[in-house]
Amino acid sequence: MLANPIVLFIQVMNALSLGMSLFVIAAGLTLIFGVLRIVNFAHGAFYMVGAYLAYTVVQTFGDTNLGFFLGVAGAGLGMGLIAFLIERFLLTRLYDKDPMLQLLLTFALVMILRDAVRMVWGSDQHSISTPPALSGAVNLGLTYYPTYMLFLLVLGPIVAFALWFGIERTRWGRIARAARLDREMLSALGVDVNLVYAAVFVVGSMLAAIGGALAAPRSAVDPGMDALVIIDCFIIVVIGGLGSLIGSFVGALILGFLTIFGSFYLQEWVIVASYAMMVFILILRPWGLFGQSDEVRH
Amino acid sequence: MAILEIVNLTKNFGAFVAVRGVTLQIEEFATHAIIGPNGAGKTTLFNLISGLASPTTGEVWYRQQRLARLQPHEIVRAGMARSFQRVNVFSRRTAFENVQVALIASAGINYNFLRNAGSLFREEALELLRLVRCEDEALRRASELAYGKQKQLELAVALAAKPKLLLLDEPTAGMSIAETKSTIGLIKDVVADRGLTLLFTEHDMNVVFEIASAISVLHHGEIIASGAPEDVRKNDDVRRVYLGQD
Amino acid sequence: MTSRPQLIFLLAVFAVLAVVPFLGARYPVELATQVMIFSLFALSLNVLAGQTGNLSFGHAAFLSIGGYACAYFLTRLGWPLAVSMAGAVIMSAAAALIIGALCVRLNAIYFSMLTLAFSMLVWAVATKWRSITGGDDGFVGVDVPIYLTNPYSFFWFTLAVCALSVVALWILSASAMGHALVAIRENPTRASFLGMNVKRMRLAAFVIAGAFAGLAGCLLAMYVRGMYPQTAFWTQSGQVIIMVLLGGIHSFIGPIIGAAVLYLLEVITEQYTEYWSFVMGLILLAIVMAFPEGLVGIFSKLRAPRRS
Amino acid sequence: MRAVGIARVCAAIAGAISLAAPARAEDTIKIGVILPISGGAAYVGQGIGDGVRLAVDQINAVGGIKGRKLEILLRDEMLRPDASVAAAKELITKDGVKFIIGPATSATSLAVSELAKTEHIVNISPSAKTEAITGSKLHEYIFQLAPTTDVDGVRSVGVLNKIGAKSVCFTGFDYAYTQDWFKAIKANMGAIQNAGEFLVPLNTTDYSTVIGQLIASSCDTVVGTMYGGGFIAFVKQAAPFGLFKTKKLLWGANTGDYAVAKALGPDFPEGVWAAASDIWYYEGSDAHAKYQAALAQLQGRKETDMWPITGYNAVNFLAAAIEKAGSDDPKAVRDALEGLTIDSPLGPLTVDAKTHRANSPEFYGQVNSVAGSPVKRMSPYELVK
Repeated sequence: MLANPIVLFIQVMNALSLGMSLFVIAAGLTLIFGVLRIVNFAHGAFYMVGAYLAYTVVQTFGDTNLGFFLGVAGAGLGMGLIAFLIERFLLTRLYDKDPMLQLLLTFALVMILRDAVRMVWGSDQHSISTPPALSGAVNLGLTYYPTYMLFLLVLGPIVAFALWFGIERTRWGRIARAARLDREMLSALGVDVNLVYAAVFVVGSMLAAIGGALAAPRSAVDPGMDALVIIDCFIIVVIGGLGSLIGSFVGALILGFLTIFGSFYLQEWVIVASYAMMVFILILRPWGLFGQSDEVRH
Repeated sequence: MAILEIVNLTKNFGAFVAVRGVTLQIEEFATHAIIGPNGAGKTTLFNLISGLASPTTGEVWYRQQRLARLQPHEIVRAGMARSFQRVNVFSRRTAFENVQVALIASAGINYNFLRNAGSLFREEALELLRLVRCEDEALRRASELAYGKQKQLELAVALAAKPKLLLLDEPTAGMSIAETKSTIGLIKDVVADRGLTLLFTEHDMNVVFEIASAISVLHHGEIIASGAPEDVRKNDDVRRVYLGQD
Repeated sequence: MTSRPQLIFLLAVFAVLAVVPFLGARYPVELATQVMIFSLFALSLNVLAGQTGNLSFGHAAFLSIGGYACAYFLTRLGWPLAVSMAGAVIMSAAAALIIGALCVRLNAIYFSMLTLAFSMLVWAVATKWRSITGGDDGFVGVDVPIYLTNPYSFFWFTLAVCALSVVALWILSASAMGHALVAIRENPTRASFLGMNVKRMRLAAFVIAGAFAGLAGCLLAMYVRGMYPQTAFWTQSGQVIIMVLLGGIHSFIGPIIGAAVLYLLEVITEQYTEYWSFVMGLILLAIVMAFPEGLVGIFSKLRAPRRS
Repeated sequence: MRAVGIARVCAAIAGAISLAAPARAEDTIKIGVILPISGGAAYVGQGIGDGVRLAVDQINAVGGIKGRKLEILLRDEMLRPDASVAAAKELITKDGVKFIIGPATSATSLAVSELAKTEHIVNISPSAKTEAITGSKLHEYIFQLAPTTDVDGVRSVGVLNKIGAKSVCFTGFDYAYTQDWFKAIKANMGAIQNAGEFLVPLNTTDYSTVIGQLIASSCDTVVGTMYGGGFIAFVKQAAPFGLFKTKKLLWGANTGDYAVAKALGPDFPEGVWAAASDIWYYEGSDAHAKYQAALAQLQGRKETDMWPITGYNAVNFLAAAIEKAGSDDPKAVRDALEGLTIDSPLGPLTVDAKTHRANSPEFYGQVNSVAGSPVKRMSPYELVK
């Protein structure tokens, strides 16, 4: 069936679109790990909170273009605020403690947020419609393709570029990169490292929430949506290389292609294939495709 | 007869060459010092010999055994033990436990899951602690000991491996004058008593000339002179690049 | 890891457990059985986390492998109990040997991630391999030997298995190997320069941990009379990590306390509120924030040599 | 919220202390109810729980059963079979529960049924459809109310014939319900062509591939099983590709229900053939109207969902059986249940004495926009018995 160029084209586009929507979420996880060295198991829960926040905003402003983009923005800002509070009042007290405590904290956040969304939004299924401007399909010459998926496909590289620019080309980015390497040295130089940490955690969490809001028009908003996305994110950041932005970008594309073409050839067995791939890549290149190999082995 | 033979050893870190074509023989029972300015590649050379890093090219022979690319534990089993420039002990354990576990490893019973370790090698461990003058601190955590004591403890840990060749990376670094003095005496005694070959790096020239029977000078990763202390002291190159800067 | 106060504590725990069946109510017997199984599971993880310093994010894989193997041997193959249990332990140990050989080469977070990947692979296979595992419906109906169908006899059986396991792990912990493993946890580089093959020691610990997790899985399968893919899901691995970290990795009894506290809290909160996950999260948060040294710190004091 | 949490913890600790204390005086009949309360299927648990509450309230309002009131003990199944079993054990051994309603899904229901068998506890599975519950795993104490996949299969083929399907392709979550239902349809569909089966893992989030395969398939009708959030995601992803314009759709898994229709709103594809065990707009009987009004009051909305009726019937079966048996002895109640008939909101229901299955009817119809209704609903629909 893939011999048909139109079918092949659509599946390639699907893979790119899926990869890019996953990238937005995974980028946040890798950013937080890269600088704070925290494995944030709550990242999936942040994604879920983002989707719910977007739902509320859209309910308030209606299923309009404006409503949707306010929803995405609201998800980012709302989760950013929550993340800021988590960082200021909880995480910051654990930085110089055993890293195990940070892990426990993120587990606690998963448990709390899972029920918190039910307390606030109930147990019902919710859904956000695709905004009018992005619904339907556009003619790409070869075939029609859903506008919203095209939107996600284009958005991924933009987010990637923005993050790259922020990290590589701005003062804040330089500080964040330095904070990753040597925290004490930076504070000795008079940089408020805590603020850098807070900023990175907030930005990373916002990406999860924005990813959740962007996923909402293609999925349901329900209390179980966090459990599998976190594993997808782990697959991406791990095969890309922990802490590597470009790695996550490539990792997301790999997972996108694997999911789409894996489902094509393997149907429901794709589930085994994606974990087998993660295992395989980690065995061959434990530090991931773009990670640094120096701290992997003893 | 050479106990350790280093042949054309090179280590690159990317474009940076940390050790360049080092060829060196360490005679049995010698006390051989490697000196050189900071960044000369002394610690890298040690890491290559002891298996912590693997060389880009070149070989290391210990008696007729090829060492390069062996794992550290295999090299230790062959009869070589080392200390680190920055103290490297089990800091949450007591001094006694540090030496005890080293003895367990040395005896090769670290897979024995039935033998209670409570008072295993008690006498030997205390003996070693006495040797390095840490017997009073036996039950204190390593992290609570003074820096000099920790270095001495690490010497005991290294000796517990019952080495023939001992590598000491800056054995007196960070010590007070008194501690340095006592450590020099200690090292001399231990080497003589146990019939060891000693390879060490040191930045303190007094220590070097006090202990060393042979000296090699490392500069920018290369050996620029090697021989008896008096010869090296007189060597013009060494004077120029190394002693001259002092 | 081991110390006299802990030994006394363990003896006291077993003494209390031995009294439970005589309370006259069945529920405490059921609850104690569940807590024992999860304590054994947590204890098995601590062979890895506490003794070699590697935090596995996928330990539930071995719980489920042991459980499925046990269920399959007992029910489909009709093997006797002892053979089935031994078989289940061997299966999970063998799986741990293969998975471990690939994982112990890695450090810290990379080790954790690879173990997580393997456990999700086990989960996916358990979901798909319908002929053996029953797929997502699970392996329903395990043929437990008739003499263990009574909850009281199963309690005594579990108690005996757990007691023997605790004794075995205690001996290991106090042994030359146990000390060597602790040395590896604290400073793998130094340990390798004592002449220890760190990777192989880690692998040994990984296999031991997998074997005891498999044993716990076997008990779980018999107790629940079934085995399900969810047992291998990452949340189950997360739960046992919480148990171990809560109790403290530096002591032998820590994981037992952590497992008992967490499991009982969960059971109790669940009876009083549908938002049990929220309450459990808050409790965990409170412990993490209020005792930054954690229960870890409190319990490790038991271990540290005391001078009066 | 925090205060509530702390108060609950205090209560919990107090409860723990009283754990080993002897049970309170027996003046109520306790019914253990195990349902999904957390996670993606929480809406199902909410619905069934509402039905259980409504029935219990009504029975208690008229004095209970022979003067004894019913008491609900609700536990979360967490969609985990082992957790369901642990919850059931707690209910049985701590609270002395002799009757369990639930759990909701096939896997959890099978697990708890296994326990009911050994503990001799009456277990009514209200909503799970898998054959195995009263098929290969049938025992004396398990009763299944929802029509099984075999029944669904026959009824679905009726719909396929009605809409003139010539060739069907199958899609859905890869789990027991899907496989059982498809098997039953294939066994009964006669001349209708099978154009292929395209499954996805349970709880998949991206359906692009399978959507492409369905569009490329030669079938004229798609039979599918994604439910809840999965159905919502599938529909929203398939719509822009025009799947609903080119193929007819017959969907299982209670897609005719309020829950997904409400969530999807205008995005719900027009013309899907679906089923539901109850609909709020059924006007065929006074009994249903009365039930629906009471439920609407309990749920606080006019559009009630389909899940409550399963729990409602389960409680009423149990109550009638206890009444008939004249005791709450599980064995007597079990005997009473066999062949028992009750008047449900949708007419008389009977539990078959041999198969332990009830002849529950279901609504089949085509989901469409209906003037005056804020959500899409089945129109036309029929009650299939």
